[in-house]
Amino acid sequence: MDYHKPSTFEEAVAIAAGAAGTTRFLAGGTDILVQMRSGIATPEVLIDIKGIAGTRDIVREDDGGWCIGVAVTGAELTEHAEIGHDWPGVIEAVGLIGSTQVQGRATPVGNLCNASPAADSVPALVAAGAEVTVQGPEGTRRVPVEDIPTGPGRTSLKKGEVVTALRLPPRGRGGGDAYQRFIPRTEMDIAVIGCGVSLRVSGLVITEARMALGAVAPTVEPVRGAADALVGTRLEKSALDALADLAQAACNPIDDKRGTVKFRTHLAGVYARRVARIAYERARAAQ
Amino acid sequence: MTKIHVTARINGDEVEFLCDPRETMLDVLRDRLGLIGAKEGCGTGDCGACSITLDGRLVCSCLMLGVEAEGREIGTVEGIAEGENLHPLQRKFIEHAALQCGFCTPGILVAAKNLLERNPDPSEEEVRYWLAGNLCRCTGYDKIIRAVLDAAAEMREAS
Amino acid sequence: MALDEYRPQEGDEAYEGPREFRQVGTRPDRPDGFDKVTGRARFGADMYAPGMLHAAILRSPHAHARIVRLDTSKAEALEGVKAVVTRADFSKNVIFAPGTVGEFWNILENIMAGEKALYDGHAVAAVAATTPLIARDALKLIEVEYEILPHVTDVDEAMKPGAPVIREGAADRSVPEGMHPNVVRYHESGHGDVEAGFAEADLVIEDHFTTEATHQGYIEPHACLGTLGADGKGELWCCTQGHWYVQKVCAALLDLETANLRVTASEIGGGFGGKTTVFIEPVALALSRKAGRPVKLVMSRAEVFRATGPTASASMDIRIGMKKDGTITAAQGTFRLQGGAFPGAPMEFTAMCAFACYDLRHVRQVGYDVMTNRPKQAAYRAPGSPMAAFAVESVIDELCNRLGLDPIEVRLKNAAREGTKASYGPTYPRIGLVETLEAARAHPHYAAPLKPGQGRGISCGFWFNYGGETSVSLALSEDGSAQVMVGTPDIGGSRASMALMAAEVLGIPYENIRVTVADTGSLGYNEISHGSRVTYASGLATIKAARDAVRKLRQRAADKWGIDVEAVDWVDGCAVPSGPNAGDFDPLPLAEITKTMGATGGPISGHFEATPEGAGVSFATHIVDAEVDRETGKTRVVRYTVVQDAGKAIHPTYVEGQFQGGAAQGIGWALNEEYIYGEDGRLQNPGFLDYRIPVASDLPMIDTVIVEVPNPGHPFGVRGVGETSICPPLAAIANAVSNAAGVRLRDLPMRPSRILDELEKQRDDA
Amino acid sequence: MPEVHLWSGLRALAGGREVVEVEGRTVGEILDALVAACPGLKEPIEAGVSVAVDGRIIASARNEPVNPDSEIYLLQRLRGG
Repeated sequence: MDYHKPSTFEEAVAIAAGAAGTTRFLAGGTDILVQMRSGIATPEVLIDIKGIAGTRDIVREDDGGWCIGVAVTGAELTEHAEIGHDWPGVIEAVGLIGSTQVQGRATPVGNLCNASPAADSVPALVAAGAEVTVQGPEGTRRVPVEDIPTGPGRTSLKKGEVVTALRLPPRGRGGGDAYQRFIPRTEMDIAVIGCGVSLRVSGLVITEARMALGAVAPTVEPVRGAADALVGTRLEKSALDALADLAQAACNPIDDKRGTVKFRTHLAGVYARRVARIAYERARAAQ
Repeated sequence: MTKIHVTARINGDEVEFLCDPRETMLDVLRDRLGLIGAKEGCGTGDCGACSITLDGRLVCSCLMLGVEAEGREIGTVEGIAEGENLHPLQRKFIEHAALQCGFCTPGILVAAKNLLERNPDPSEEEVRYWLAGNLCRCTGYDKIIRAVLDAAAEMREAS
Repeated sequence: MALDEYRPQEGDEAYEGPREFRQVGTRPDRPDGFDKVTGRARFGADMYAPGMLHAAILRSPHAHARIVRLDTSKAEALEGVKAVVTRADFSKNVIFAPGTVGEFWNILENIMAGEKALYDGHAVAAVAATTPLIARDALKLIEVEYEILPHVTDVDEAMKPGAPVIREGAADRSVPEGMHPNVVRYHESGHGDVEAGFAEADLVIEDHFTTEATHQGYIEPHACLGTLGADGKGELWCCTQGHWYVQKVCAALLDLETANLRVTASEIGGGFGGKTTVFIEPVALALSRKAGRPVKLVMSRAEVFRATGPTASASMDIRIGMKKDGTITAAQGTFRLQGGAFPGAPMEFTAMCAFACYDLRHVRQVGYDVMTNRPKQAAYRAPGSPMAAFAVESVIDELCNRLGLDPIEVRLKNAAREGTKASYGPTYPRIGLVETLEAARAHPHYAAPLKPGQGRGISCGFWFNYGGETSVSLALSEDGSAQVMVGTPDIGGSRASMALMAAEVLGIPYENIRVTVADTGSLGYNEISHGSRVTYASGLATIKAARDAVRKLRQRAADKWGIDVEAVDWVDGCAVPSGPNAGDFDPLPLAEITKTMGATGGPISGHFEATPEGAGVSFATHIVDAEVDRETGKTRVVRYTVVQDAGKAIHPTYVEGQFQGGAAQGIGWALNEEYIYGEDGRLQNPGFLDYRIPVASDLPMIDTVIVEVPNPGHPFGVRGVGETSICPPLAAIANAVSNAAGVRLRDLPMRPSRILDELEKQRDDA
Repeated sequence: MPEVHLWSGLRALAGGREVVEVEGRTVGEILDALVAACPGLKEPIEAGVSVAVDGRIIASARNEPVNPDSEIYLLQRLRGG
């Protein structure tokens, strides 16, 4: 395995574009090192991007949105007061990734690029409408987070492409988001299902709504009809019922050691209700 | 395979080592530097027995490559006591019998010390969640939690 | 000095009656605490030797396959590889025999496959190389051609006609005619006429229960460092619960003279029974012999799960009859346990423990030991008993609920006492079940109000406890301090208990005693640290060895004073005249005697070698409150109390620790821990991520009550405490869930989806 | 004469008997007499059995006294965790 530690993204892209064999970018390493230790995969080329300027920064942008460096860890994000005020759901999702120790290393961008359907941060990021900037041999582009994973362990990133930053949109008035997952223990488990909801309200009425579910399909995907079910409602029982039905209908899970199709589908409905209620309360409080 | 030269500061001392880029920090600590306090319980970040601090941040040394230590400050269980004086956490772990086999103990001490540096007055629930990544199979955690809370109280009184 | 001075005292383990202890029962710091909080303690993987090689093991990815071809030549040719071993490098003299009689053959076959790979993870070959990375790379160069065979991993499936046969001829003569060849041992016991008993009952409940295999889950993977010369002499450092056993097994598997292999037990990072057997040590030694260099072999966590012993899984049928007043009229149980691809599932203990808590006129239990394509089971804390308690105590709870009876009162009504004929045959001497039930009933927990959604469960549990072959040596130093050498590895603080008992007898401060776990070359034979035997048996031997030394100390005083040794007493660490007639002498402290021991007759030591026989059986009663989320099926344990009979708690803090640890393991077994096999027979969850042992945030504080009903078979009344604590939790939690949610879980673990399914059935029925 | 109760696995080796009456004043004499009466029991007894005499489990002490009315059970040797 060749280890590289470039100091610019241009250099990183050049190394990756020219590399022969399996290439991985190293940020927190909490997935790659597990794969190496378990004998699942040892990359031939490993590119450590933590030496690149700005990758450790959390910056509020001019429009009020956030630019999060690709090497920013979960712990750094959860300790950042302002971003947690804007996007509590995203931050609580990031904070659920692994143990305290894992939080000290793991990054949300790594969580995204590992492309696990059960990644905790991703449903919250999708609900929030987050994007990443991607740099490659062909230039730079902005991509919605939901377009990065294409299947378990697979991404839409092309050879030589690297994510250079994570961007959260400006929160604005009356916005609230939330994320919860179901796990058998209280910590240290992979989500059996995860649910992220982001809402905006005007008074008591929902004006915008996005929801995404994790661990119920090959990739984390937005539940497209969430807005139709919620916008214009005050999250009455009928709205919650409609949302739960939508969530269950969006499920295309598998039976595996962590849960059955039936169990996951059931939980999707339970968590759609629970998480929407929290997001609604937060949105109302943020007016 | 080419080895890489790394310079780091460990428990306050500057150390240099050569390592294969595939080697984890845990491998380096144990096999190259003779610091056997950090243990490998799983190698995959699930048990916390290899806990160290990296620039003051709690991490699993099994989830970090040795080469990533370049220029960084690392703390291990060997650096917790000051000379012959045990840290209050170490004393309270002995006093409360917060260890049975003692294998998870170094990792738990490193993690608990890091907690108390950030939060000198944690609740029981905060201690339990902070330490959720440190598996102990012997104690049922009861005496560990009590020892951490007691050490925190003593440290608050002393400061 | 008469020769018999050096003969250890035989027998006489009787309880010596209540007494005032000076040291026993106090809570001093453990002697090895400093090393363990500073990172200095050396565990299995913490030893390094000059010129040391690193080993790795190639394991079968198939559940059941014939090894058609095994070619190691490419691995051997890799730069840095120094030796490769396969089954051919082990003894040809270890003989196959049916049942558990051929246990050495079973161990050999388990640690290195012969003609067939019998489970996912079965070792096939091993490599020693100059670095761990090269060793791992070399494994990929070993070519194995497998002929995949049909497999079976479920106990009930494995007993059915047509199930794949793991090994013909493995059954011993206990198995009735007509059983599937995978049924390799059979047990039946009991007394009375159960059908007559059921006829007397007002309510009979019969139910089927299952428990999945669980792993001991010690955090330290198996590790060893071995060196073995072509001269047949070797040294071995390893984490084990019993290094004499390791010595014996390695010698047999490698055709060595036992005494030529010296084994040192490292500090041990948990065992719970899983380190009572041998997995890697002979492999490291075989590699060392071939390479001519020391070899270190450390298992990965995945290897621990795939290829060391989990406990057996069980399929059980229980039938119990009860009168309206709560009297149990008859009880019957059938216990089918699978223990992997070898005989040895502890079904006889399951059967014998099942009804051991109760005084029954009519009881019958049957056990089957069944082989499957899974790793060879190993002992796990009260092996066999927790699953039986789960099934039996669940049925008793259900009977109590349906008859409207208090679960503690019913258990008290039927509780076994001194003089009760145990369900497994013998008559009980003094035992403490009633006392644990009474203490549980009196505990504030039992009367505390519950919140909505919560339920309370109680359960009793039983374990035999054990004595076993034990040697202890105690040597006094000139300054009056004492070294105690024991042969039972210290798994959970036993050095402290030994030091307390020695200090009590010698009458010197606890701090003046150093307890060492001796290697096999430094002490006589010691059986494994198992069966909750250490504080009982090594403790008894320590007391006896200390008394042996005290007798010699008294003799020196007698010599000095010119009186008969019988006229010298030992009081508070001093020789004193036994009465006015003995003479008027000032007390002679121990250190005064040892200061001149070289000139007054030579070194003073005490020894004891025997097999203590009086390990008293032990009972516990647990109370647990659980809360069930009816939307997700998730259970949270909100309050837990352990009440257990310790006989006499030598170091109460470590007794509490055993109670709490057993309860926590039981909670894991009840709720989330399980071996999950895929259709392909491969283990799906060989890691702590998906093999879910309880984490700190899962558990409440675990309250403890130490009951002390002295064991008639120990001078101080000690009973083992390590194992019984894992027996009640499974049923206690199932009973709490039943009372919280109104659903009865008969299959473990009670994972959320199972509870949800039961809740759904409950709704459909309503 | 003391009655010795055999665990079920031994019964096939003792002509199907669950209880065997043998003469003996100690555990050792009882075991020897058992093997004399049922030679099939030699192997398991040598491999190690636990003997419960009046409720006390005796793992190995051959000199433990036995009374004519003692209750004797042969049990499999324990393996704990």
